[in-house]
Amino acid sequence: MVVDVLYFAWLRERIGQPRERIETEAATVRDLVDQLAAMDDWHAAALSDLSAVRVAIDQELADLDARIAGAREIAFFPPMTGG
Amino acid sequence: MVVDVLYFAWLRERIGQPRERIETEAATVRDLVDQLAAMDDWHAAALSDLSAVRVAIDQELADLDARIAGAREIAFFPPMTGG
Amino acid sequence: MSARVQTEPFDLGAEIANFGAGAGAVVTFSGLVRDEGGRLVALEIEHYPGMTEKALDTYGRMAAERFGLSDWLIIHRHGRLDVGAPIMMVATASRHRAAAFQGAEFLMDWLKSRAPFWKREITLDGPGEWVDAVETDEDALSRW
Amino acid sequence: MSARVQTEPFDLGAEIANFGAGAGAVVTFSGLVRDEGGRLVALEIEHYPGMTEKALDTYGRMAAERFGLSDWLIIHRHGRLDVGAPIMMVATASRHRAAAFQGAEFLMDWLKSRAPFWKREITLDGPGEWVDAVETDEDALSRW
Repeated sequence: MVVDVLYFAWLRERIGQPRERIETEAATVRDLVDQLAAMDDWHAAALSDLSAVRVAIDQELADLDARIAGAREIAFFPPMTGG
Repeated sequence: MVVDVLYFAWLRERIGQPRERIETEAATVRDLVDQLAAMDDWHAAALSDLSAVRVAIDQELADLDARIAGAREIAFFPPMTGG
Repeated sequence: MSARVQTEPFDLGAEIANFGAGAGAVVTFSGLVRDEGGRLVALEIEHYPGMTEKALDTYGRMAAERFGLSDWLIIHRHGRLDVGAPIMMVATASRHRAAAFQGAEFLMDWLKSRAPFWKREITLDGPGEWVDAVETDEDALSRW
Repeated sequence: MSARVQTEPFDLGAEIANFGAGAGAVVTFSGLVRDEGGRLVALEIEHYPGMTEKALDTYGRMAAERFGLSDWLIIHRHGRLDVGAPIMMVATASRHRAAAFQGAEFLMDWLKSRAPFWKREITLDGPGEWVDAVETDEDALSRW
Protein backbone atom coordinates (compact mmCIF):
# COMPACT_ATOMS: atom_id res chain seq x y z
CA MET A 1 0.00 0.00 0.00
CA VAL A 2 0.95 3.65 -0.41
CA VAL A 3 0.49 6.21 2.37
CA ASP A 4 1.22 9.89 2.76
CA VAL A 5 3.38 10.36 5.84
CA LEU A 6 3.25 13.83 7.44
CA TYR A 7 5.57 15.41 10.00
CA PHE A 8 4.99 18.45 12.18
CA ALA A 9 6.98 20.78 14.44
CA TRP A 10 10.44 19.48 15.39
CA LEU A 11 9.79 16.14 13.72
CA ARG A 12 9.31 17.98 10.45
CA GLU A 13 12.51 19.91 11.00
CA ARG A 14 14.64 16.90 11.91
CA ILE A 15 13.38 14.85 9.00
CA GLY A 16 13.78 17.81 6.69
CA GLN A 17 10.43 17.65 4.91
CA PRO A 18 6.75 18.09 5.83
CA ARG A 19 5.48 15.01 3.97
CA GLU A 20 6.51 12.09 1.82
CA ARG A 21 4.76 9.27 0.00
CA ILE A 22 5.77 5.83 1.28
CA GLU A 23 5.24 2.36 -0.18
CA THR A 24 4.81 0.04 2.77
CA GLU A 25 3.77 -3.44 3.88
CA ALA A 26 3.59 -2.35 7.54
CA ALA A 27 0.68 -3.74 9.54
CA THR A 28 0.84 -1.26 12.42
CA VAL A 29 2.10 2.25 13.04
CA ARG A 30 5.04 0.73 14.92
CA ASP A 31 5.99 -1.34 11.87
CA LEU A 32 5.87 1.81 9.75
CA VAL A 33 8.08 3.65 12.25
CA ASP A 34 10.65 0.84 11.98
CA GLN A 35 10.61 1.13 8.21
CA LEU A 36 10.97 4.92 8.29
CA ALA A 37 13.76 4.83 10.90
CA ALA A 38 15.73 2.47 8.64
CA MET A 39 15.63 4.92 5.73
CA ASP A 40 18.33 7.33 6.92
CA ASP A 41 19.89 8.99 9.96
CA TRP A 42 17.45 11.89 9.96
CA HIS A 43 14.43 9.64 10.18
CA ALA A 44 16.21 7.46 12.74
CA ALA A 45 17.04 10.45 14.95
CA ALA A 46 13.59 12.00 14.71
CA LEU A 47 11.85 8.74 15.57
CA SER A 48 14.33 7.45 18.17
CA ASP A 49 12.28 8.42 21.26
CA LEU A 50 8.74 7.28 20.65
CA SER A 51 7.58 8.53 24.05
CA ALA A 52 7.89 12.02 22.52
CA VAL A 53 5.99 11.13 19.35
CA ARG A 54 2.24 11.23 18.77
CA VAL A 55 0.43 9.70 15.80
CA ALA A 56 -2.71 10.38 13.79
CA ILE A 57 -4.17 8.02 11.21
CA ASP A 58 -6.32 9.83 8.68
CA GLN A 59 -6.44 12.83 11.02
CA GLU A 60 -7.59 10.90 14.10
CA LEU A 61 -5.28 10.37 17.06
CA ALA A 62 -4.09 6.76 17.27
CA ASP A 63 -1.51 4.76 19.14
CA LEU A 64 1.58 2.97 17.97
CA ASP A 65 -0.10 -0.41 17.88
CA ALA A 66 -2.98 0.76 15.72
CA ARG A 67 -3.35 -1.08 12.42
CA ILE A 68 -2.92 1.01 9.32
CA ALA A 69 -4.69 -1.07 6.68
CA GLY A 70 -6.63 1.28 4.43
CA ALA A 71 -5.05 4.45 5.83
CA ARG A 72 -4.23 7.23 3.39
CA GLU A 73 -2.49 9.71 5.66
CA ILE A 74 -0.34 9.00 8.71
CA ALA A 75 1.06 11.90 10.71
CA PHE A 76 3.84 12.01 13.32
CA PHE A 77 4.29 14.96 15.66
CA PRO A 78 5.35 15.92 19.20
CA PRO A 79 2.89 16.22 22.09
CA MET A 80 0.51 19.06 21.28
CA THR A 81 0.88 22.49 22.86
CA GLY A 82 -2.14 24.49 21.73
CA GLY A 83 -4.39 26.74 23.73
CA MET B 1 -28.57 54.11 71.58
CA VAL B 2 -30.03 55.19 68.24
CA VAL B 3 -29.58 53.10 65.11
CA ASP B 4 -30.73 53.41 61.53
CA VAL B 5 -32.56 50.23 60.58
CA LEU B 6 -32.70 49.44 56.85
CA TYR B 7 -34.92 47.00 54.97
CA PHE B 8 -34.48 45.60 51.45
CA ALA B 9 -36.50 43.64 48.88
CA TRP B 10 -39.65 42.02 50.26
CA LEU B 11 -38.76 42.98 53.81
CA ARG B 12 -38.87 46.63 52.73
CA GLU B 13 -42.21 46.07 51.04
CA ARG B 14 -43.83 44.25 53.94
CA ILE B 15 -42.66 46.80 56.48
CA GLY B 16 -43.66 49.62 54.16
CA GLN B 17 -40.51 51.73 54.41
CA PRO B 18 -36.85 51.46 53.44
CA ARG B 19 -35.42 52.74 56.70
CA GLU B 20 -36.32 54.07 60.12
CA ARG B 21 -34.45 55.48 63.09
CA ILE B 22 -34.88 53.37 66.23
CA GLU B 23 -34.08 54.12 69.85
CA THR B 24 -33.06 50.81 71.40
CA GLU B 25 -31.48 49.14 74.42
CA ALA B 26 -31.02 45.87 72.49
CA ALA B 27 -27.76 44.01 73.12
CA THR B 28 -27.92 41.73 70.10
CA VAL B 29 -29.54 41.71 66.68
CA ARG B 30 -32.05 39.20 68.02
CA ASP B 31 -33.06 41.57 70.78
CA LEU B 32 -33.55 44.31 68.21
CA VAL B 33 -35.71 41.98 66.08
CA ASP B 34 -37.91 41.33 69.11
CA GLN B 35 -38.32 45.05 69.70
CA LEU B 36 -39.14 45.71 66.02
CA ALA B 37 -41.58 42.81 65.78
CA ALA B 38 -43.46 44.22 68.76
CA MET B 39 -43.99 47.58 67.03
CA ASP B 40 -46.85 46.60 64.72
CA ASP B 41 -48.28 43.79 62.56
CA TRP B 42 -46.21 44.72 59.51
CA HIS B 43 -42.93 44.43 61.37
CA ALA B 44 -44.12 41.25 63.06
CA ALA B 45 -45.07 39.63 59.75
CA ALA B 46 -41.89 40.63 57.96
CA LEU B 47 -39.68 39.35 60.77
CA SER B 48 -41.68 36.24 61.65
CA ASP B 49 -39.46 33.73 59.82
CA LEU B 50 -35.90 34.54 60.73
CA SER B 51 -34.55 31.69 58.62
CA ALA B 52 -35.43 33.86 55.61
CA VAL B 53 -33.79 36.98 57.01
CA ARG B 54 -30.15 38.05 56.69
CA VAL B 55 -28.51 40.84 58.67
CA ALA B 56 -25.73 43.33 58.16
CA ILE B 57 -24.26 45.52 60.89
CA ASP B 58 -22.62 48.65 59.49
CA GLN B 59 -22.64 47.04 56.05
CA GLU B 60 -20.93 43.81 57.10
CA LEU B 61 -22.82 40.51 57.18
CA ALA B 62 -23.53 39.38 60.73
CA ASP B 63 -25.63 36.82 62.51
CA LEU B 64 -28.58 37.16 64.83
CA ASP B 65 -26.52 36.76 67.95
CA ALA B 66 -24.06 39.45 67.01
CA ARG B 67 -23.80 42.31 69.50
CA ILE B 68 -24.83 45.71 68.21
CA ALA B 69 -23.09 48.05 70.65
CA GLY B 70 -21.70 50.99 68.69
CA ALA B 71 -23.51 50.09 65.47
CA ARG B 72 -24.91 52.95 63.40
CA GLU B 73 -26.72 51.05 60.68
CA ILE B 74 -28.41 47.66 60.89
CA ALA B 75 -29.95 46.15 57.74
CA PHE B 76 -32.43 43.30 57.34
CA PHE B 77 -32.97 41.57 53.99
CA PRO B 78 -33.78 38.22 52.35
CA PRO B 79 -31.07 35.82 51.16
CA MET B 80 -29.18 37.51 48.36
CA THR B 81 -29.79 36.69 44.71
CA GLY B 82 -27.18 38.60 42.74
CA GLY B 83 -25.07 37.41 39.85
CA MET C 1 -8.58 45.52 39.97
CA SER C 2 -11.91 47.24 40.36
CA ALA C 3 -15.58 46.73 41.13
CA ARG C 4 -18.45 48.83 39.79
CA VAL C 5 -22.17 48.99 40.46
CA GLN C 6 -24.15 50.80 37.80
CA THR C 7 -27.49 51.02 36.01
CA GLU C 8 -25.92 51.47 32.54
CA PRO C 9 -25.16 48.54 30.25
CA PHE C 10 -21.51 47.54 29.83
CA ASP C 11 -19.59 46.33 26.80
CA LEU C 12 -17.65 43.21 27.76
CA GLY C 13 -15.31 43.53 24.79
CA ALA C 14 -14.41 47.12 25.66
CA GLU C 15 -14.04 46.25 29.35
CA ILE C 16 -11.42 43.59 28.71
CA ALA C 17 -9.65 45.30 25.79
CA ASN C 18 -6.92 46.52 28.11
CA PHE C 19 -7.54 44.05 30.88
CA GLY C 20 -4.81 41.88 32.36
CA ALA C 21 -1.92 43.12 30.23
CA GLY C 22 0.91 40.60 30.39
CA ALA C 23 -1.31 37.74 31.56
CA GLY C 24 -1.48 34.48 29.65
CA ALA C 25 -5.06 33.65 30.55
CA VAL C 26 -8.21 35.75 30.83
CA VAL C 27 -11.57 34.31 31.90
CA THR C 28 -14.85 36.19 31.79
CA PHE C 29 -18.29 35.32 33.05
CA SER C 30 -21.40 37.24 32.10
CA GLY C 31 -24.87 36.77 33.45
CA LEU C 32 -27.84 37.66 31.25
CA VAL C 33 -31.57 38.01 31.93
CA ARG C 34 -33.32 34.81 30.80
CA ASP C 35 -36.90 34.95 29.60
CA GLU C 36 -37.87 31.89 31.64
CA GLY C 37 -39.91 30.37 28.86
CA GLY C 38 -41.45 33.68 27.83
CA ARG C 39 -42.79 34.41 31.29
CA LEU C 40 -40.45 37.35 32.01
CA VAL C 41 -40.07 40.70 30.34
CA ALA C 42 -37.43 42.04 32.71
CA LEU C 43 -35.78 41.78 36.08
CA GLU C 44 -35.69 44.60 38.62
CA ILE C 45 -32.52 44.47 40.69
CA GLU C 46 -32.30 46.16 44.07
CA HIS C 47 -29.08 46.54 46.01
CA TYR C 48 -27.68 48.03 49.20
CA PRO C 49 -25.68 51.08 48.16
CA GLY C 50 -22.49 51.36 50.14
CA MET C 51 -22.41 47.77 51.30
CA THR C 52 -22.46 46.45 47.74
CA GLU C 53 -19.35 48.30 46.66
CA LYS C 54 -17.49 47.25 49.79
CA ALA C 55 -18.53 43.61 49.40
CA LEU C 56 -17.49 43.41 45.75
CA ASP C 57 -14.16 45.00 46.47
CA THR C 58 -13.57 42.60 49.36
CA TYR C 59 -14.39 39.52 47.25
CA GLY C 60 -12.17 40.74 44.42
CA ARG C 61 -9.23 41.16 46.76
CA MET C 62 -9.88 37.75 48.32
CA ALA C 63 -9.85 36.11 44.88
CA ALA C 64 -6.70 37.97 43.79
CA GLU C 65 -4.81 36.89 46.86
CA ARG C 66 -6.04 33.33 46.90
CA PHE C 67 -5.50 32.56 43.21
CA GLY C 68 -2.65 34.94 42.41
CA LEU C 69 -4.68 36.92 39.90
CA SER C 70 -2.80 39.68 38.11
CA ASP C 71 -6.07 41.53 37.47
CA TRP C 72 -9.78 41.27 38.24
CA LEU C 73 -12.92 43.19 37.38
CA ILE C 74 -16.49 43.01 38.67
CA ILE C 75 -19.40 44.95 37.17
CA HIS C 76 -22.94 44.47 38.47
CA ARG C 77 -25.95 46.39 37.27
CA HIS C 78 -29.10 47.33 39.16
CA GLY C 79 -32.49 48.75 38.22
CA ARG C 80 -34.71 47.38 35.46
CA LEU C 81 -32.96 45.00 33.06
CA ASP C 82 -34.84 43.65 30.07
CA VAL C 83 -34.72 40.04 28.91
CA GLY C 84 -31.43 39.33 27.14
CA ALA C 85 -29.66 42.23 28.84
CA PRO C 86 -26.36 41.71 30.65
CA ILE C 87 -26.80 41.71 34.44
CA MET C 88 -23.19 41.48 35.50
CA MET C 89 -19.75 40.31 34.55
CA VAL C 90 -16.52 39.27 36.19
CA ALA C 91 -13.13 38.96 34.54
CA THR C 92 -9.95 37.42 35.93
CA ALA C 93 -6.41 37.42 34.56
CA SER C 94 -3.59 35.14 35.50
CA ARG C 95 -0.44 33.57 34.18
CA HIS C 96 -2.10 30.19 33.70
CA ARG C 97 -5.63 29.08 32.98
CA ALA C 98 -6.41 27.12 36.15
CA ALA C 99 -6.06 30.17 38.41
CA ALA C 100 -8.09 32.38 36.07
CA PHE C 101 -10.94 29.84 35.94
CA GLN C 102 -10.90 29.21 39.68
CA GLY C 103 -10.75 32.91 40.47
CA ALA C 104 -13.80 33.59 38.29
CA GLU C 105 -15.81 30.72 39.78
CA PHE C 106 -14.88 31.78 43.29
CA LEU C 107 -16.00 35.35 42.59
CA MET C 108 -19.29 34.14 41.13
CA ASP C 109 -20.02 31.90 44.10
CA TRP C 110 -19.38 34.76 46.51
CA LEU C 111 -21.35 37.27 44.47
CA LYS C 112 -24.37 35.02 44.17
CA SER C 113 -24.78 34.42 47.88
CA ARG C 114 -22.94 37.22 49.67
CA ALA C 115 -23.32 40.41 47.67
CA PRO C 116 -26.42 42.43 48.63
CA PHE C 117 -28.46 42.21 45.44
CA TRP C 118 -32.06 41.08 45.12
CA LYS C 119 -33.87 40.22 41.92
CA ARG C 120 -37.58 40.64 41.27
CA GLU C 121 -39.38 39.31 38.23
CA ILE C 122 -41.23 41.72 35.95
CA THR C 123 -43.90 39.99 33.88
CA LEU C 124 -46.43 41.34 31.39
CA ASP C 125 -48.66 42.00 34.40
CA GLY C 126 -46.07 44.18 36.08
CA PRO C 127 -43.83 43.57 39.09
CA GLY C 128 -44.05 39.95 40.20
CA GLU C 129 -42.26 37.71 42.66
CA TRP C 130 -38.90 38.26 44.28
CA VAL C 131 -36.52 35.55 43.06
CA ASP C 132 -35.77 32.97 45.74
CA ALA C 133 -32.19 32.20 46.65
CA VAL C 134 -31.06 28.86 45.29
CA GLU C 135 -29.75 26.37 47.80
CA THR C 136 -27.07 25.13 45.42
CA ASP C 137 -25.67 28.67 45.34
CA GLU C 138 -25.17 28.59 49.08
CA ASP C 139 -23.69 25.09 48.82
CA ALA C 140 -21.29 26.24 46.10
CA LEU C 141 -19.56 28.48 48.63
CA SER C 142 -18.56 25.56 50.80
CA ARG C 143 -16.12 24.22 48.23
CA TRP C 144 -13.69 27.13 48.68
CA MET D 1 -21.67 26.28 17.58
CA SER D 2 -18.55 26.69 15.50
CA ALA D 3 -14.79 26.30 15.45
CA ARG D 4 -12.38 28.41 13.40
CA VAL D 5 -8.67 28.27 12.71
CA GLN D 6 -7.21 31.49 11.36
CA THR D 7 -4.13 33.70 11.19
CA GLU D 8 -6.07 36.95 11.71
CA PRO D 9 -6.69 38.45 15.14
CA PHE D 10 -10.20 38.19 16.58
CA ASP D 11 -12.25 40.60 18.65
CA LEU D 12 -13.65 38.78 21.66
CA GLY D 13 -16.32 41.40 22.26
CA ALA D 14 -17.57 41.22 18.69
CA GLU D 15 -17.45 37.42 18.73
CA ILE D 16 -19.76 37.15 21.71
CA ALA D 17 -22.01 40.11 20.91
CA ASN D 18 -24.62 37.75 19.47
CA PHE D 19 -23.41 34.63 21.20
CA GLY D 20 -25.67 32.38 23.23
CA ALA D 21 -28.90 34.33 22.79
CA GLY D 22 -31.35 33.27 25.48
CA ALA D 23 -28.68 31.82 27.77
CA GLY D 24 -28.29 32.98 31.34
CA ALA D 25 -24.55 32.40 31.57
CA VAL D 26 -21.68 32.99 29.16
CA VAL D 27 -18.08 32.08 29.97
CA THR D 28 -15.08 33.01 27.84
CA PHE D 29 -11.47 32.03 28.04
CA SER D 30 -8.75 33.76 26.08
CA GLY D 31 -5.10 32.81 25.87
CA LEU D 32 -2.52 35.51 25.18
CA VAL D 33 1.17 35.41 24.29
CA ARG D 34 3.22 36.02 27.46
CA ASP D 35 6.61 37.66 27.23
CA GLU D 36 8.15 35.13 29.64
CA GLY D 37 10.09 37.76 31.54
CA GLY D 38 11.06 39.67 28.42
CA ARG D 39 12.66 36.63 26.75
CA LEU D 40 10.05 36.27 23.98
CA VAL D 41 9.06 38.56 21.16
CA ALA D 42 6.52 36.22 19.62
CA LEU D 43 5.24 32.68 19.26
CA GLU D 44 5.05 30.82 15.96
CA ILE D 45 2.15 28.39 15.94
CA GLU D 46 2.04 25.46 13.56
CA HIS D 47 -1.00 23.25 13.11
CA TYR D 48 -2.25 20.30 11.08
CA PRO D 49 -4.74 21.71 8.55
CA GLY D 50 -7.72 19.44 8.16
CA MET D 51 -7.21 17.53 11.40
CA THR D 52 -7.34 20.71 13.49
CA GLU D 53 -10.78 21.76 12.26
CA LYS D 54 -12.15 18.26 12.76
CA ALA D 55 -10.67 18.00 16.25
CA LEU D 56 -12.03 21.36 17.41
CA ASP D 57 -15.46 20.57 16.04
CA THR D 58 -15.44 17.19 17.78
CA TYR D 59 -14.43 18.68 21.15
CA GLY D 60 -17.05 21.40 20.83
CA ARG D 61 -19.78 18.83 20.21
CA MET D 62 -18.53 16.69 23.08
CA ALA D 63 -18.69 19.67 25.45
CA ALA D 64 -22.14 20.71 24.23
CA GLU D 65 -23.57 17.27 24.80
CA ARG D 66 -21.88 16.62 28.10
CA PHE D 67 -22.69 19.96 29.74
CA GLY D 68 -25.88 20.89 27.90
CA LEU D 69 -24.38 24.00 26.34
CA SER D 70 -26.78 26.07 24.26
CA ASP D 71 -23.87 27.51 22.28
CA TRP D 72 -20.09 27.19 21.98
CA LEU D 73 -17.34 28.84 19.98
CA ILE D 74 -13.68 28.01 19.51
CA ILE D 75 -11.20 30.24 17.66
CA HIS D 76 -7.52 29.34 17.45
CA ARG D 77 -4.90 31.31 15.55
CA HIS D 78 -1.74 30.05 13.89
CA GLY D 79 1.33 31.69 12.36
CA ARG D 80 3.42 34.35 14.09
CA LEU D 81 1.76 35.95 17.12
CA ASP D 82 3.50 38.81 18.92
CA VAL D 83 3.72 39.15 22.69
CA GLY D 84 0.39 40.29 24.11
CA ALA D 85 -1.57 39.04 21.11
CA PRO D 86 -4.58 36.76 21.54
CA ILE D 87 -3.77 33.15 20.64
CA MET D 88 -7.17 31.60 21.02
CA MET D 89 -10.53 31.85 22.71
CA VAL D 90 -13.39 29.62 23.69
CA ALA D 91 -16.87 30.71 24.70
CA THR D 92 -19.65 28.64 26.21
CA ALA D 93 -23.29 29.49 26.88
CA SER D 94 -25.68 27.71 29.17
CA ARG D 95 -28.72 28.24 31.31
CA HIS D 96 -26.71 28.21 34.52
CA ARG D 97 -23.15 29.14 35.38
CA ALA D 98 -21.79 25.76 36.49
CA ALA D 99 -22.30 24.18 33.06
CA ALA D 100 -20.83 27.17 31.25
CA PHE D 101 -17.71 27.12 33.45
CA GLN D 102 -17.29 23.37 33.20
CA GLY D 103 -17.81 23.37 29.44
CA ALA D 104 -15.13 26.02 28.98
CA GLU D 105 -12.64 24.23 31.21
CA PHE D 106 -13.33 20.92 29.50
CA LEU D 107 -12.76 22.51 26.08
CA MET D 108 -9.49 24.08 27.23
CA ASP D 109 -8.19 20.83 28.67
CA TRP D 110 -8.95 19.01 25.42
CA LEU D 111 -7.55 21.77 23.24
CA LYS D 112 -4.30 21.97 25.17
CA SER D 113 -3.46 18.29 24.87
CA ARG D 114 -5.45 16.93 21.95
CA ALA D 115 -5.71 19.60 19.27
CA PRO D 116 -2.82 19.50 16.77
CA PHE D 117 -1.09 22.81 17.48
CA TRP D 118 2.57 23.32 18.28
CA LYS D 119 4.16 26.47 19.65
CA ARG D 120 7.69 27.65 18.99
CA GLU D 121 9.34 30.55 20.79
CA ILE D 122 10.62 33.49 18.79
CA THR D 123 13.27 35.48 20.66
CA LEU D 124 15.34 38.48 19.66
CA ASP D 125 17.76 36.00 18.09
CA GLY D 126 15.07 34.51 15.86
CA PRO D 127 13.24 31.18 16.00
CA GLY D 128 14.05 29.35 19.22
CA GLU D 129 12.83 26.26 21.03
CA TRP D 130 9.60 24.40 20.48
CA VAL D 131 7.49 24.69 23.61
CA ASP D 132 7.35 21.45 25.58
CA ALA D 133 4.04 19.95 26.51
CA VAL D 134 3.22 20.41 30.18
CA GLU D 135 2.51 17.29 32.17
CA THR D 136 -0.21 18.99 34.18
CA ASP D 137 -2.07 19.65 30.92
CA GLU D 138 -2.18 15.95 30.20
CA ASP D 139 -3.20 15.26 33.81
CA ALA D 140 -5.99 17.85 33.55
CA LEU D 141 -7.75 15.66 31.00
CA SER D 142 -8.13 12.80 33.44
CA ARG D 143 -10.62 14.72 35.60
CA TRP D 144 -13.31 14.57 32.93
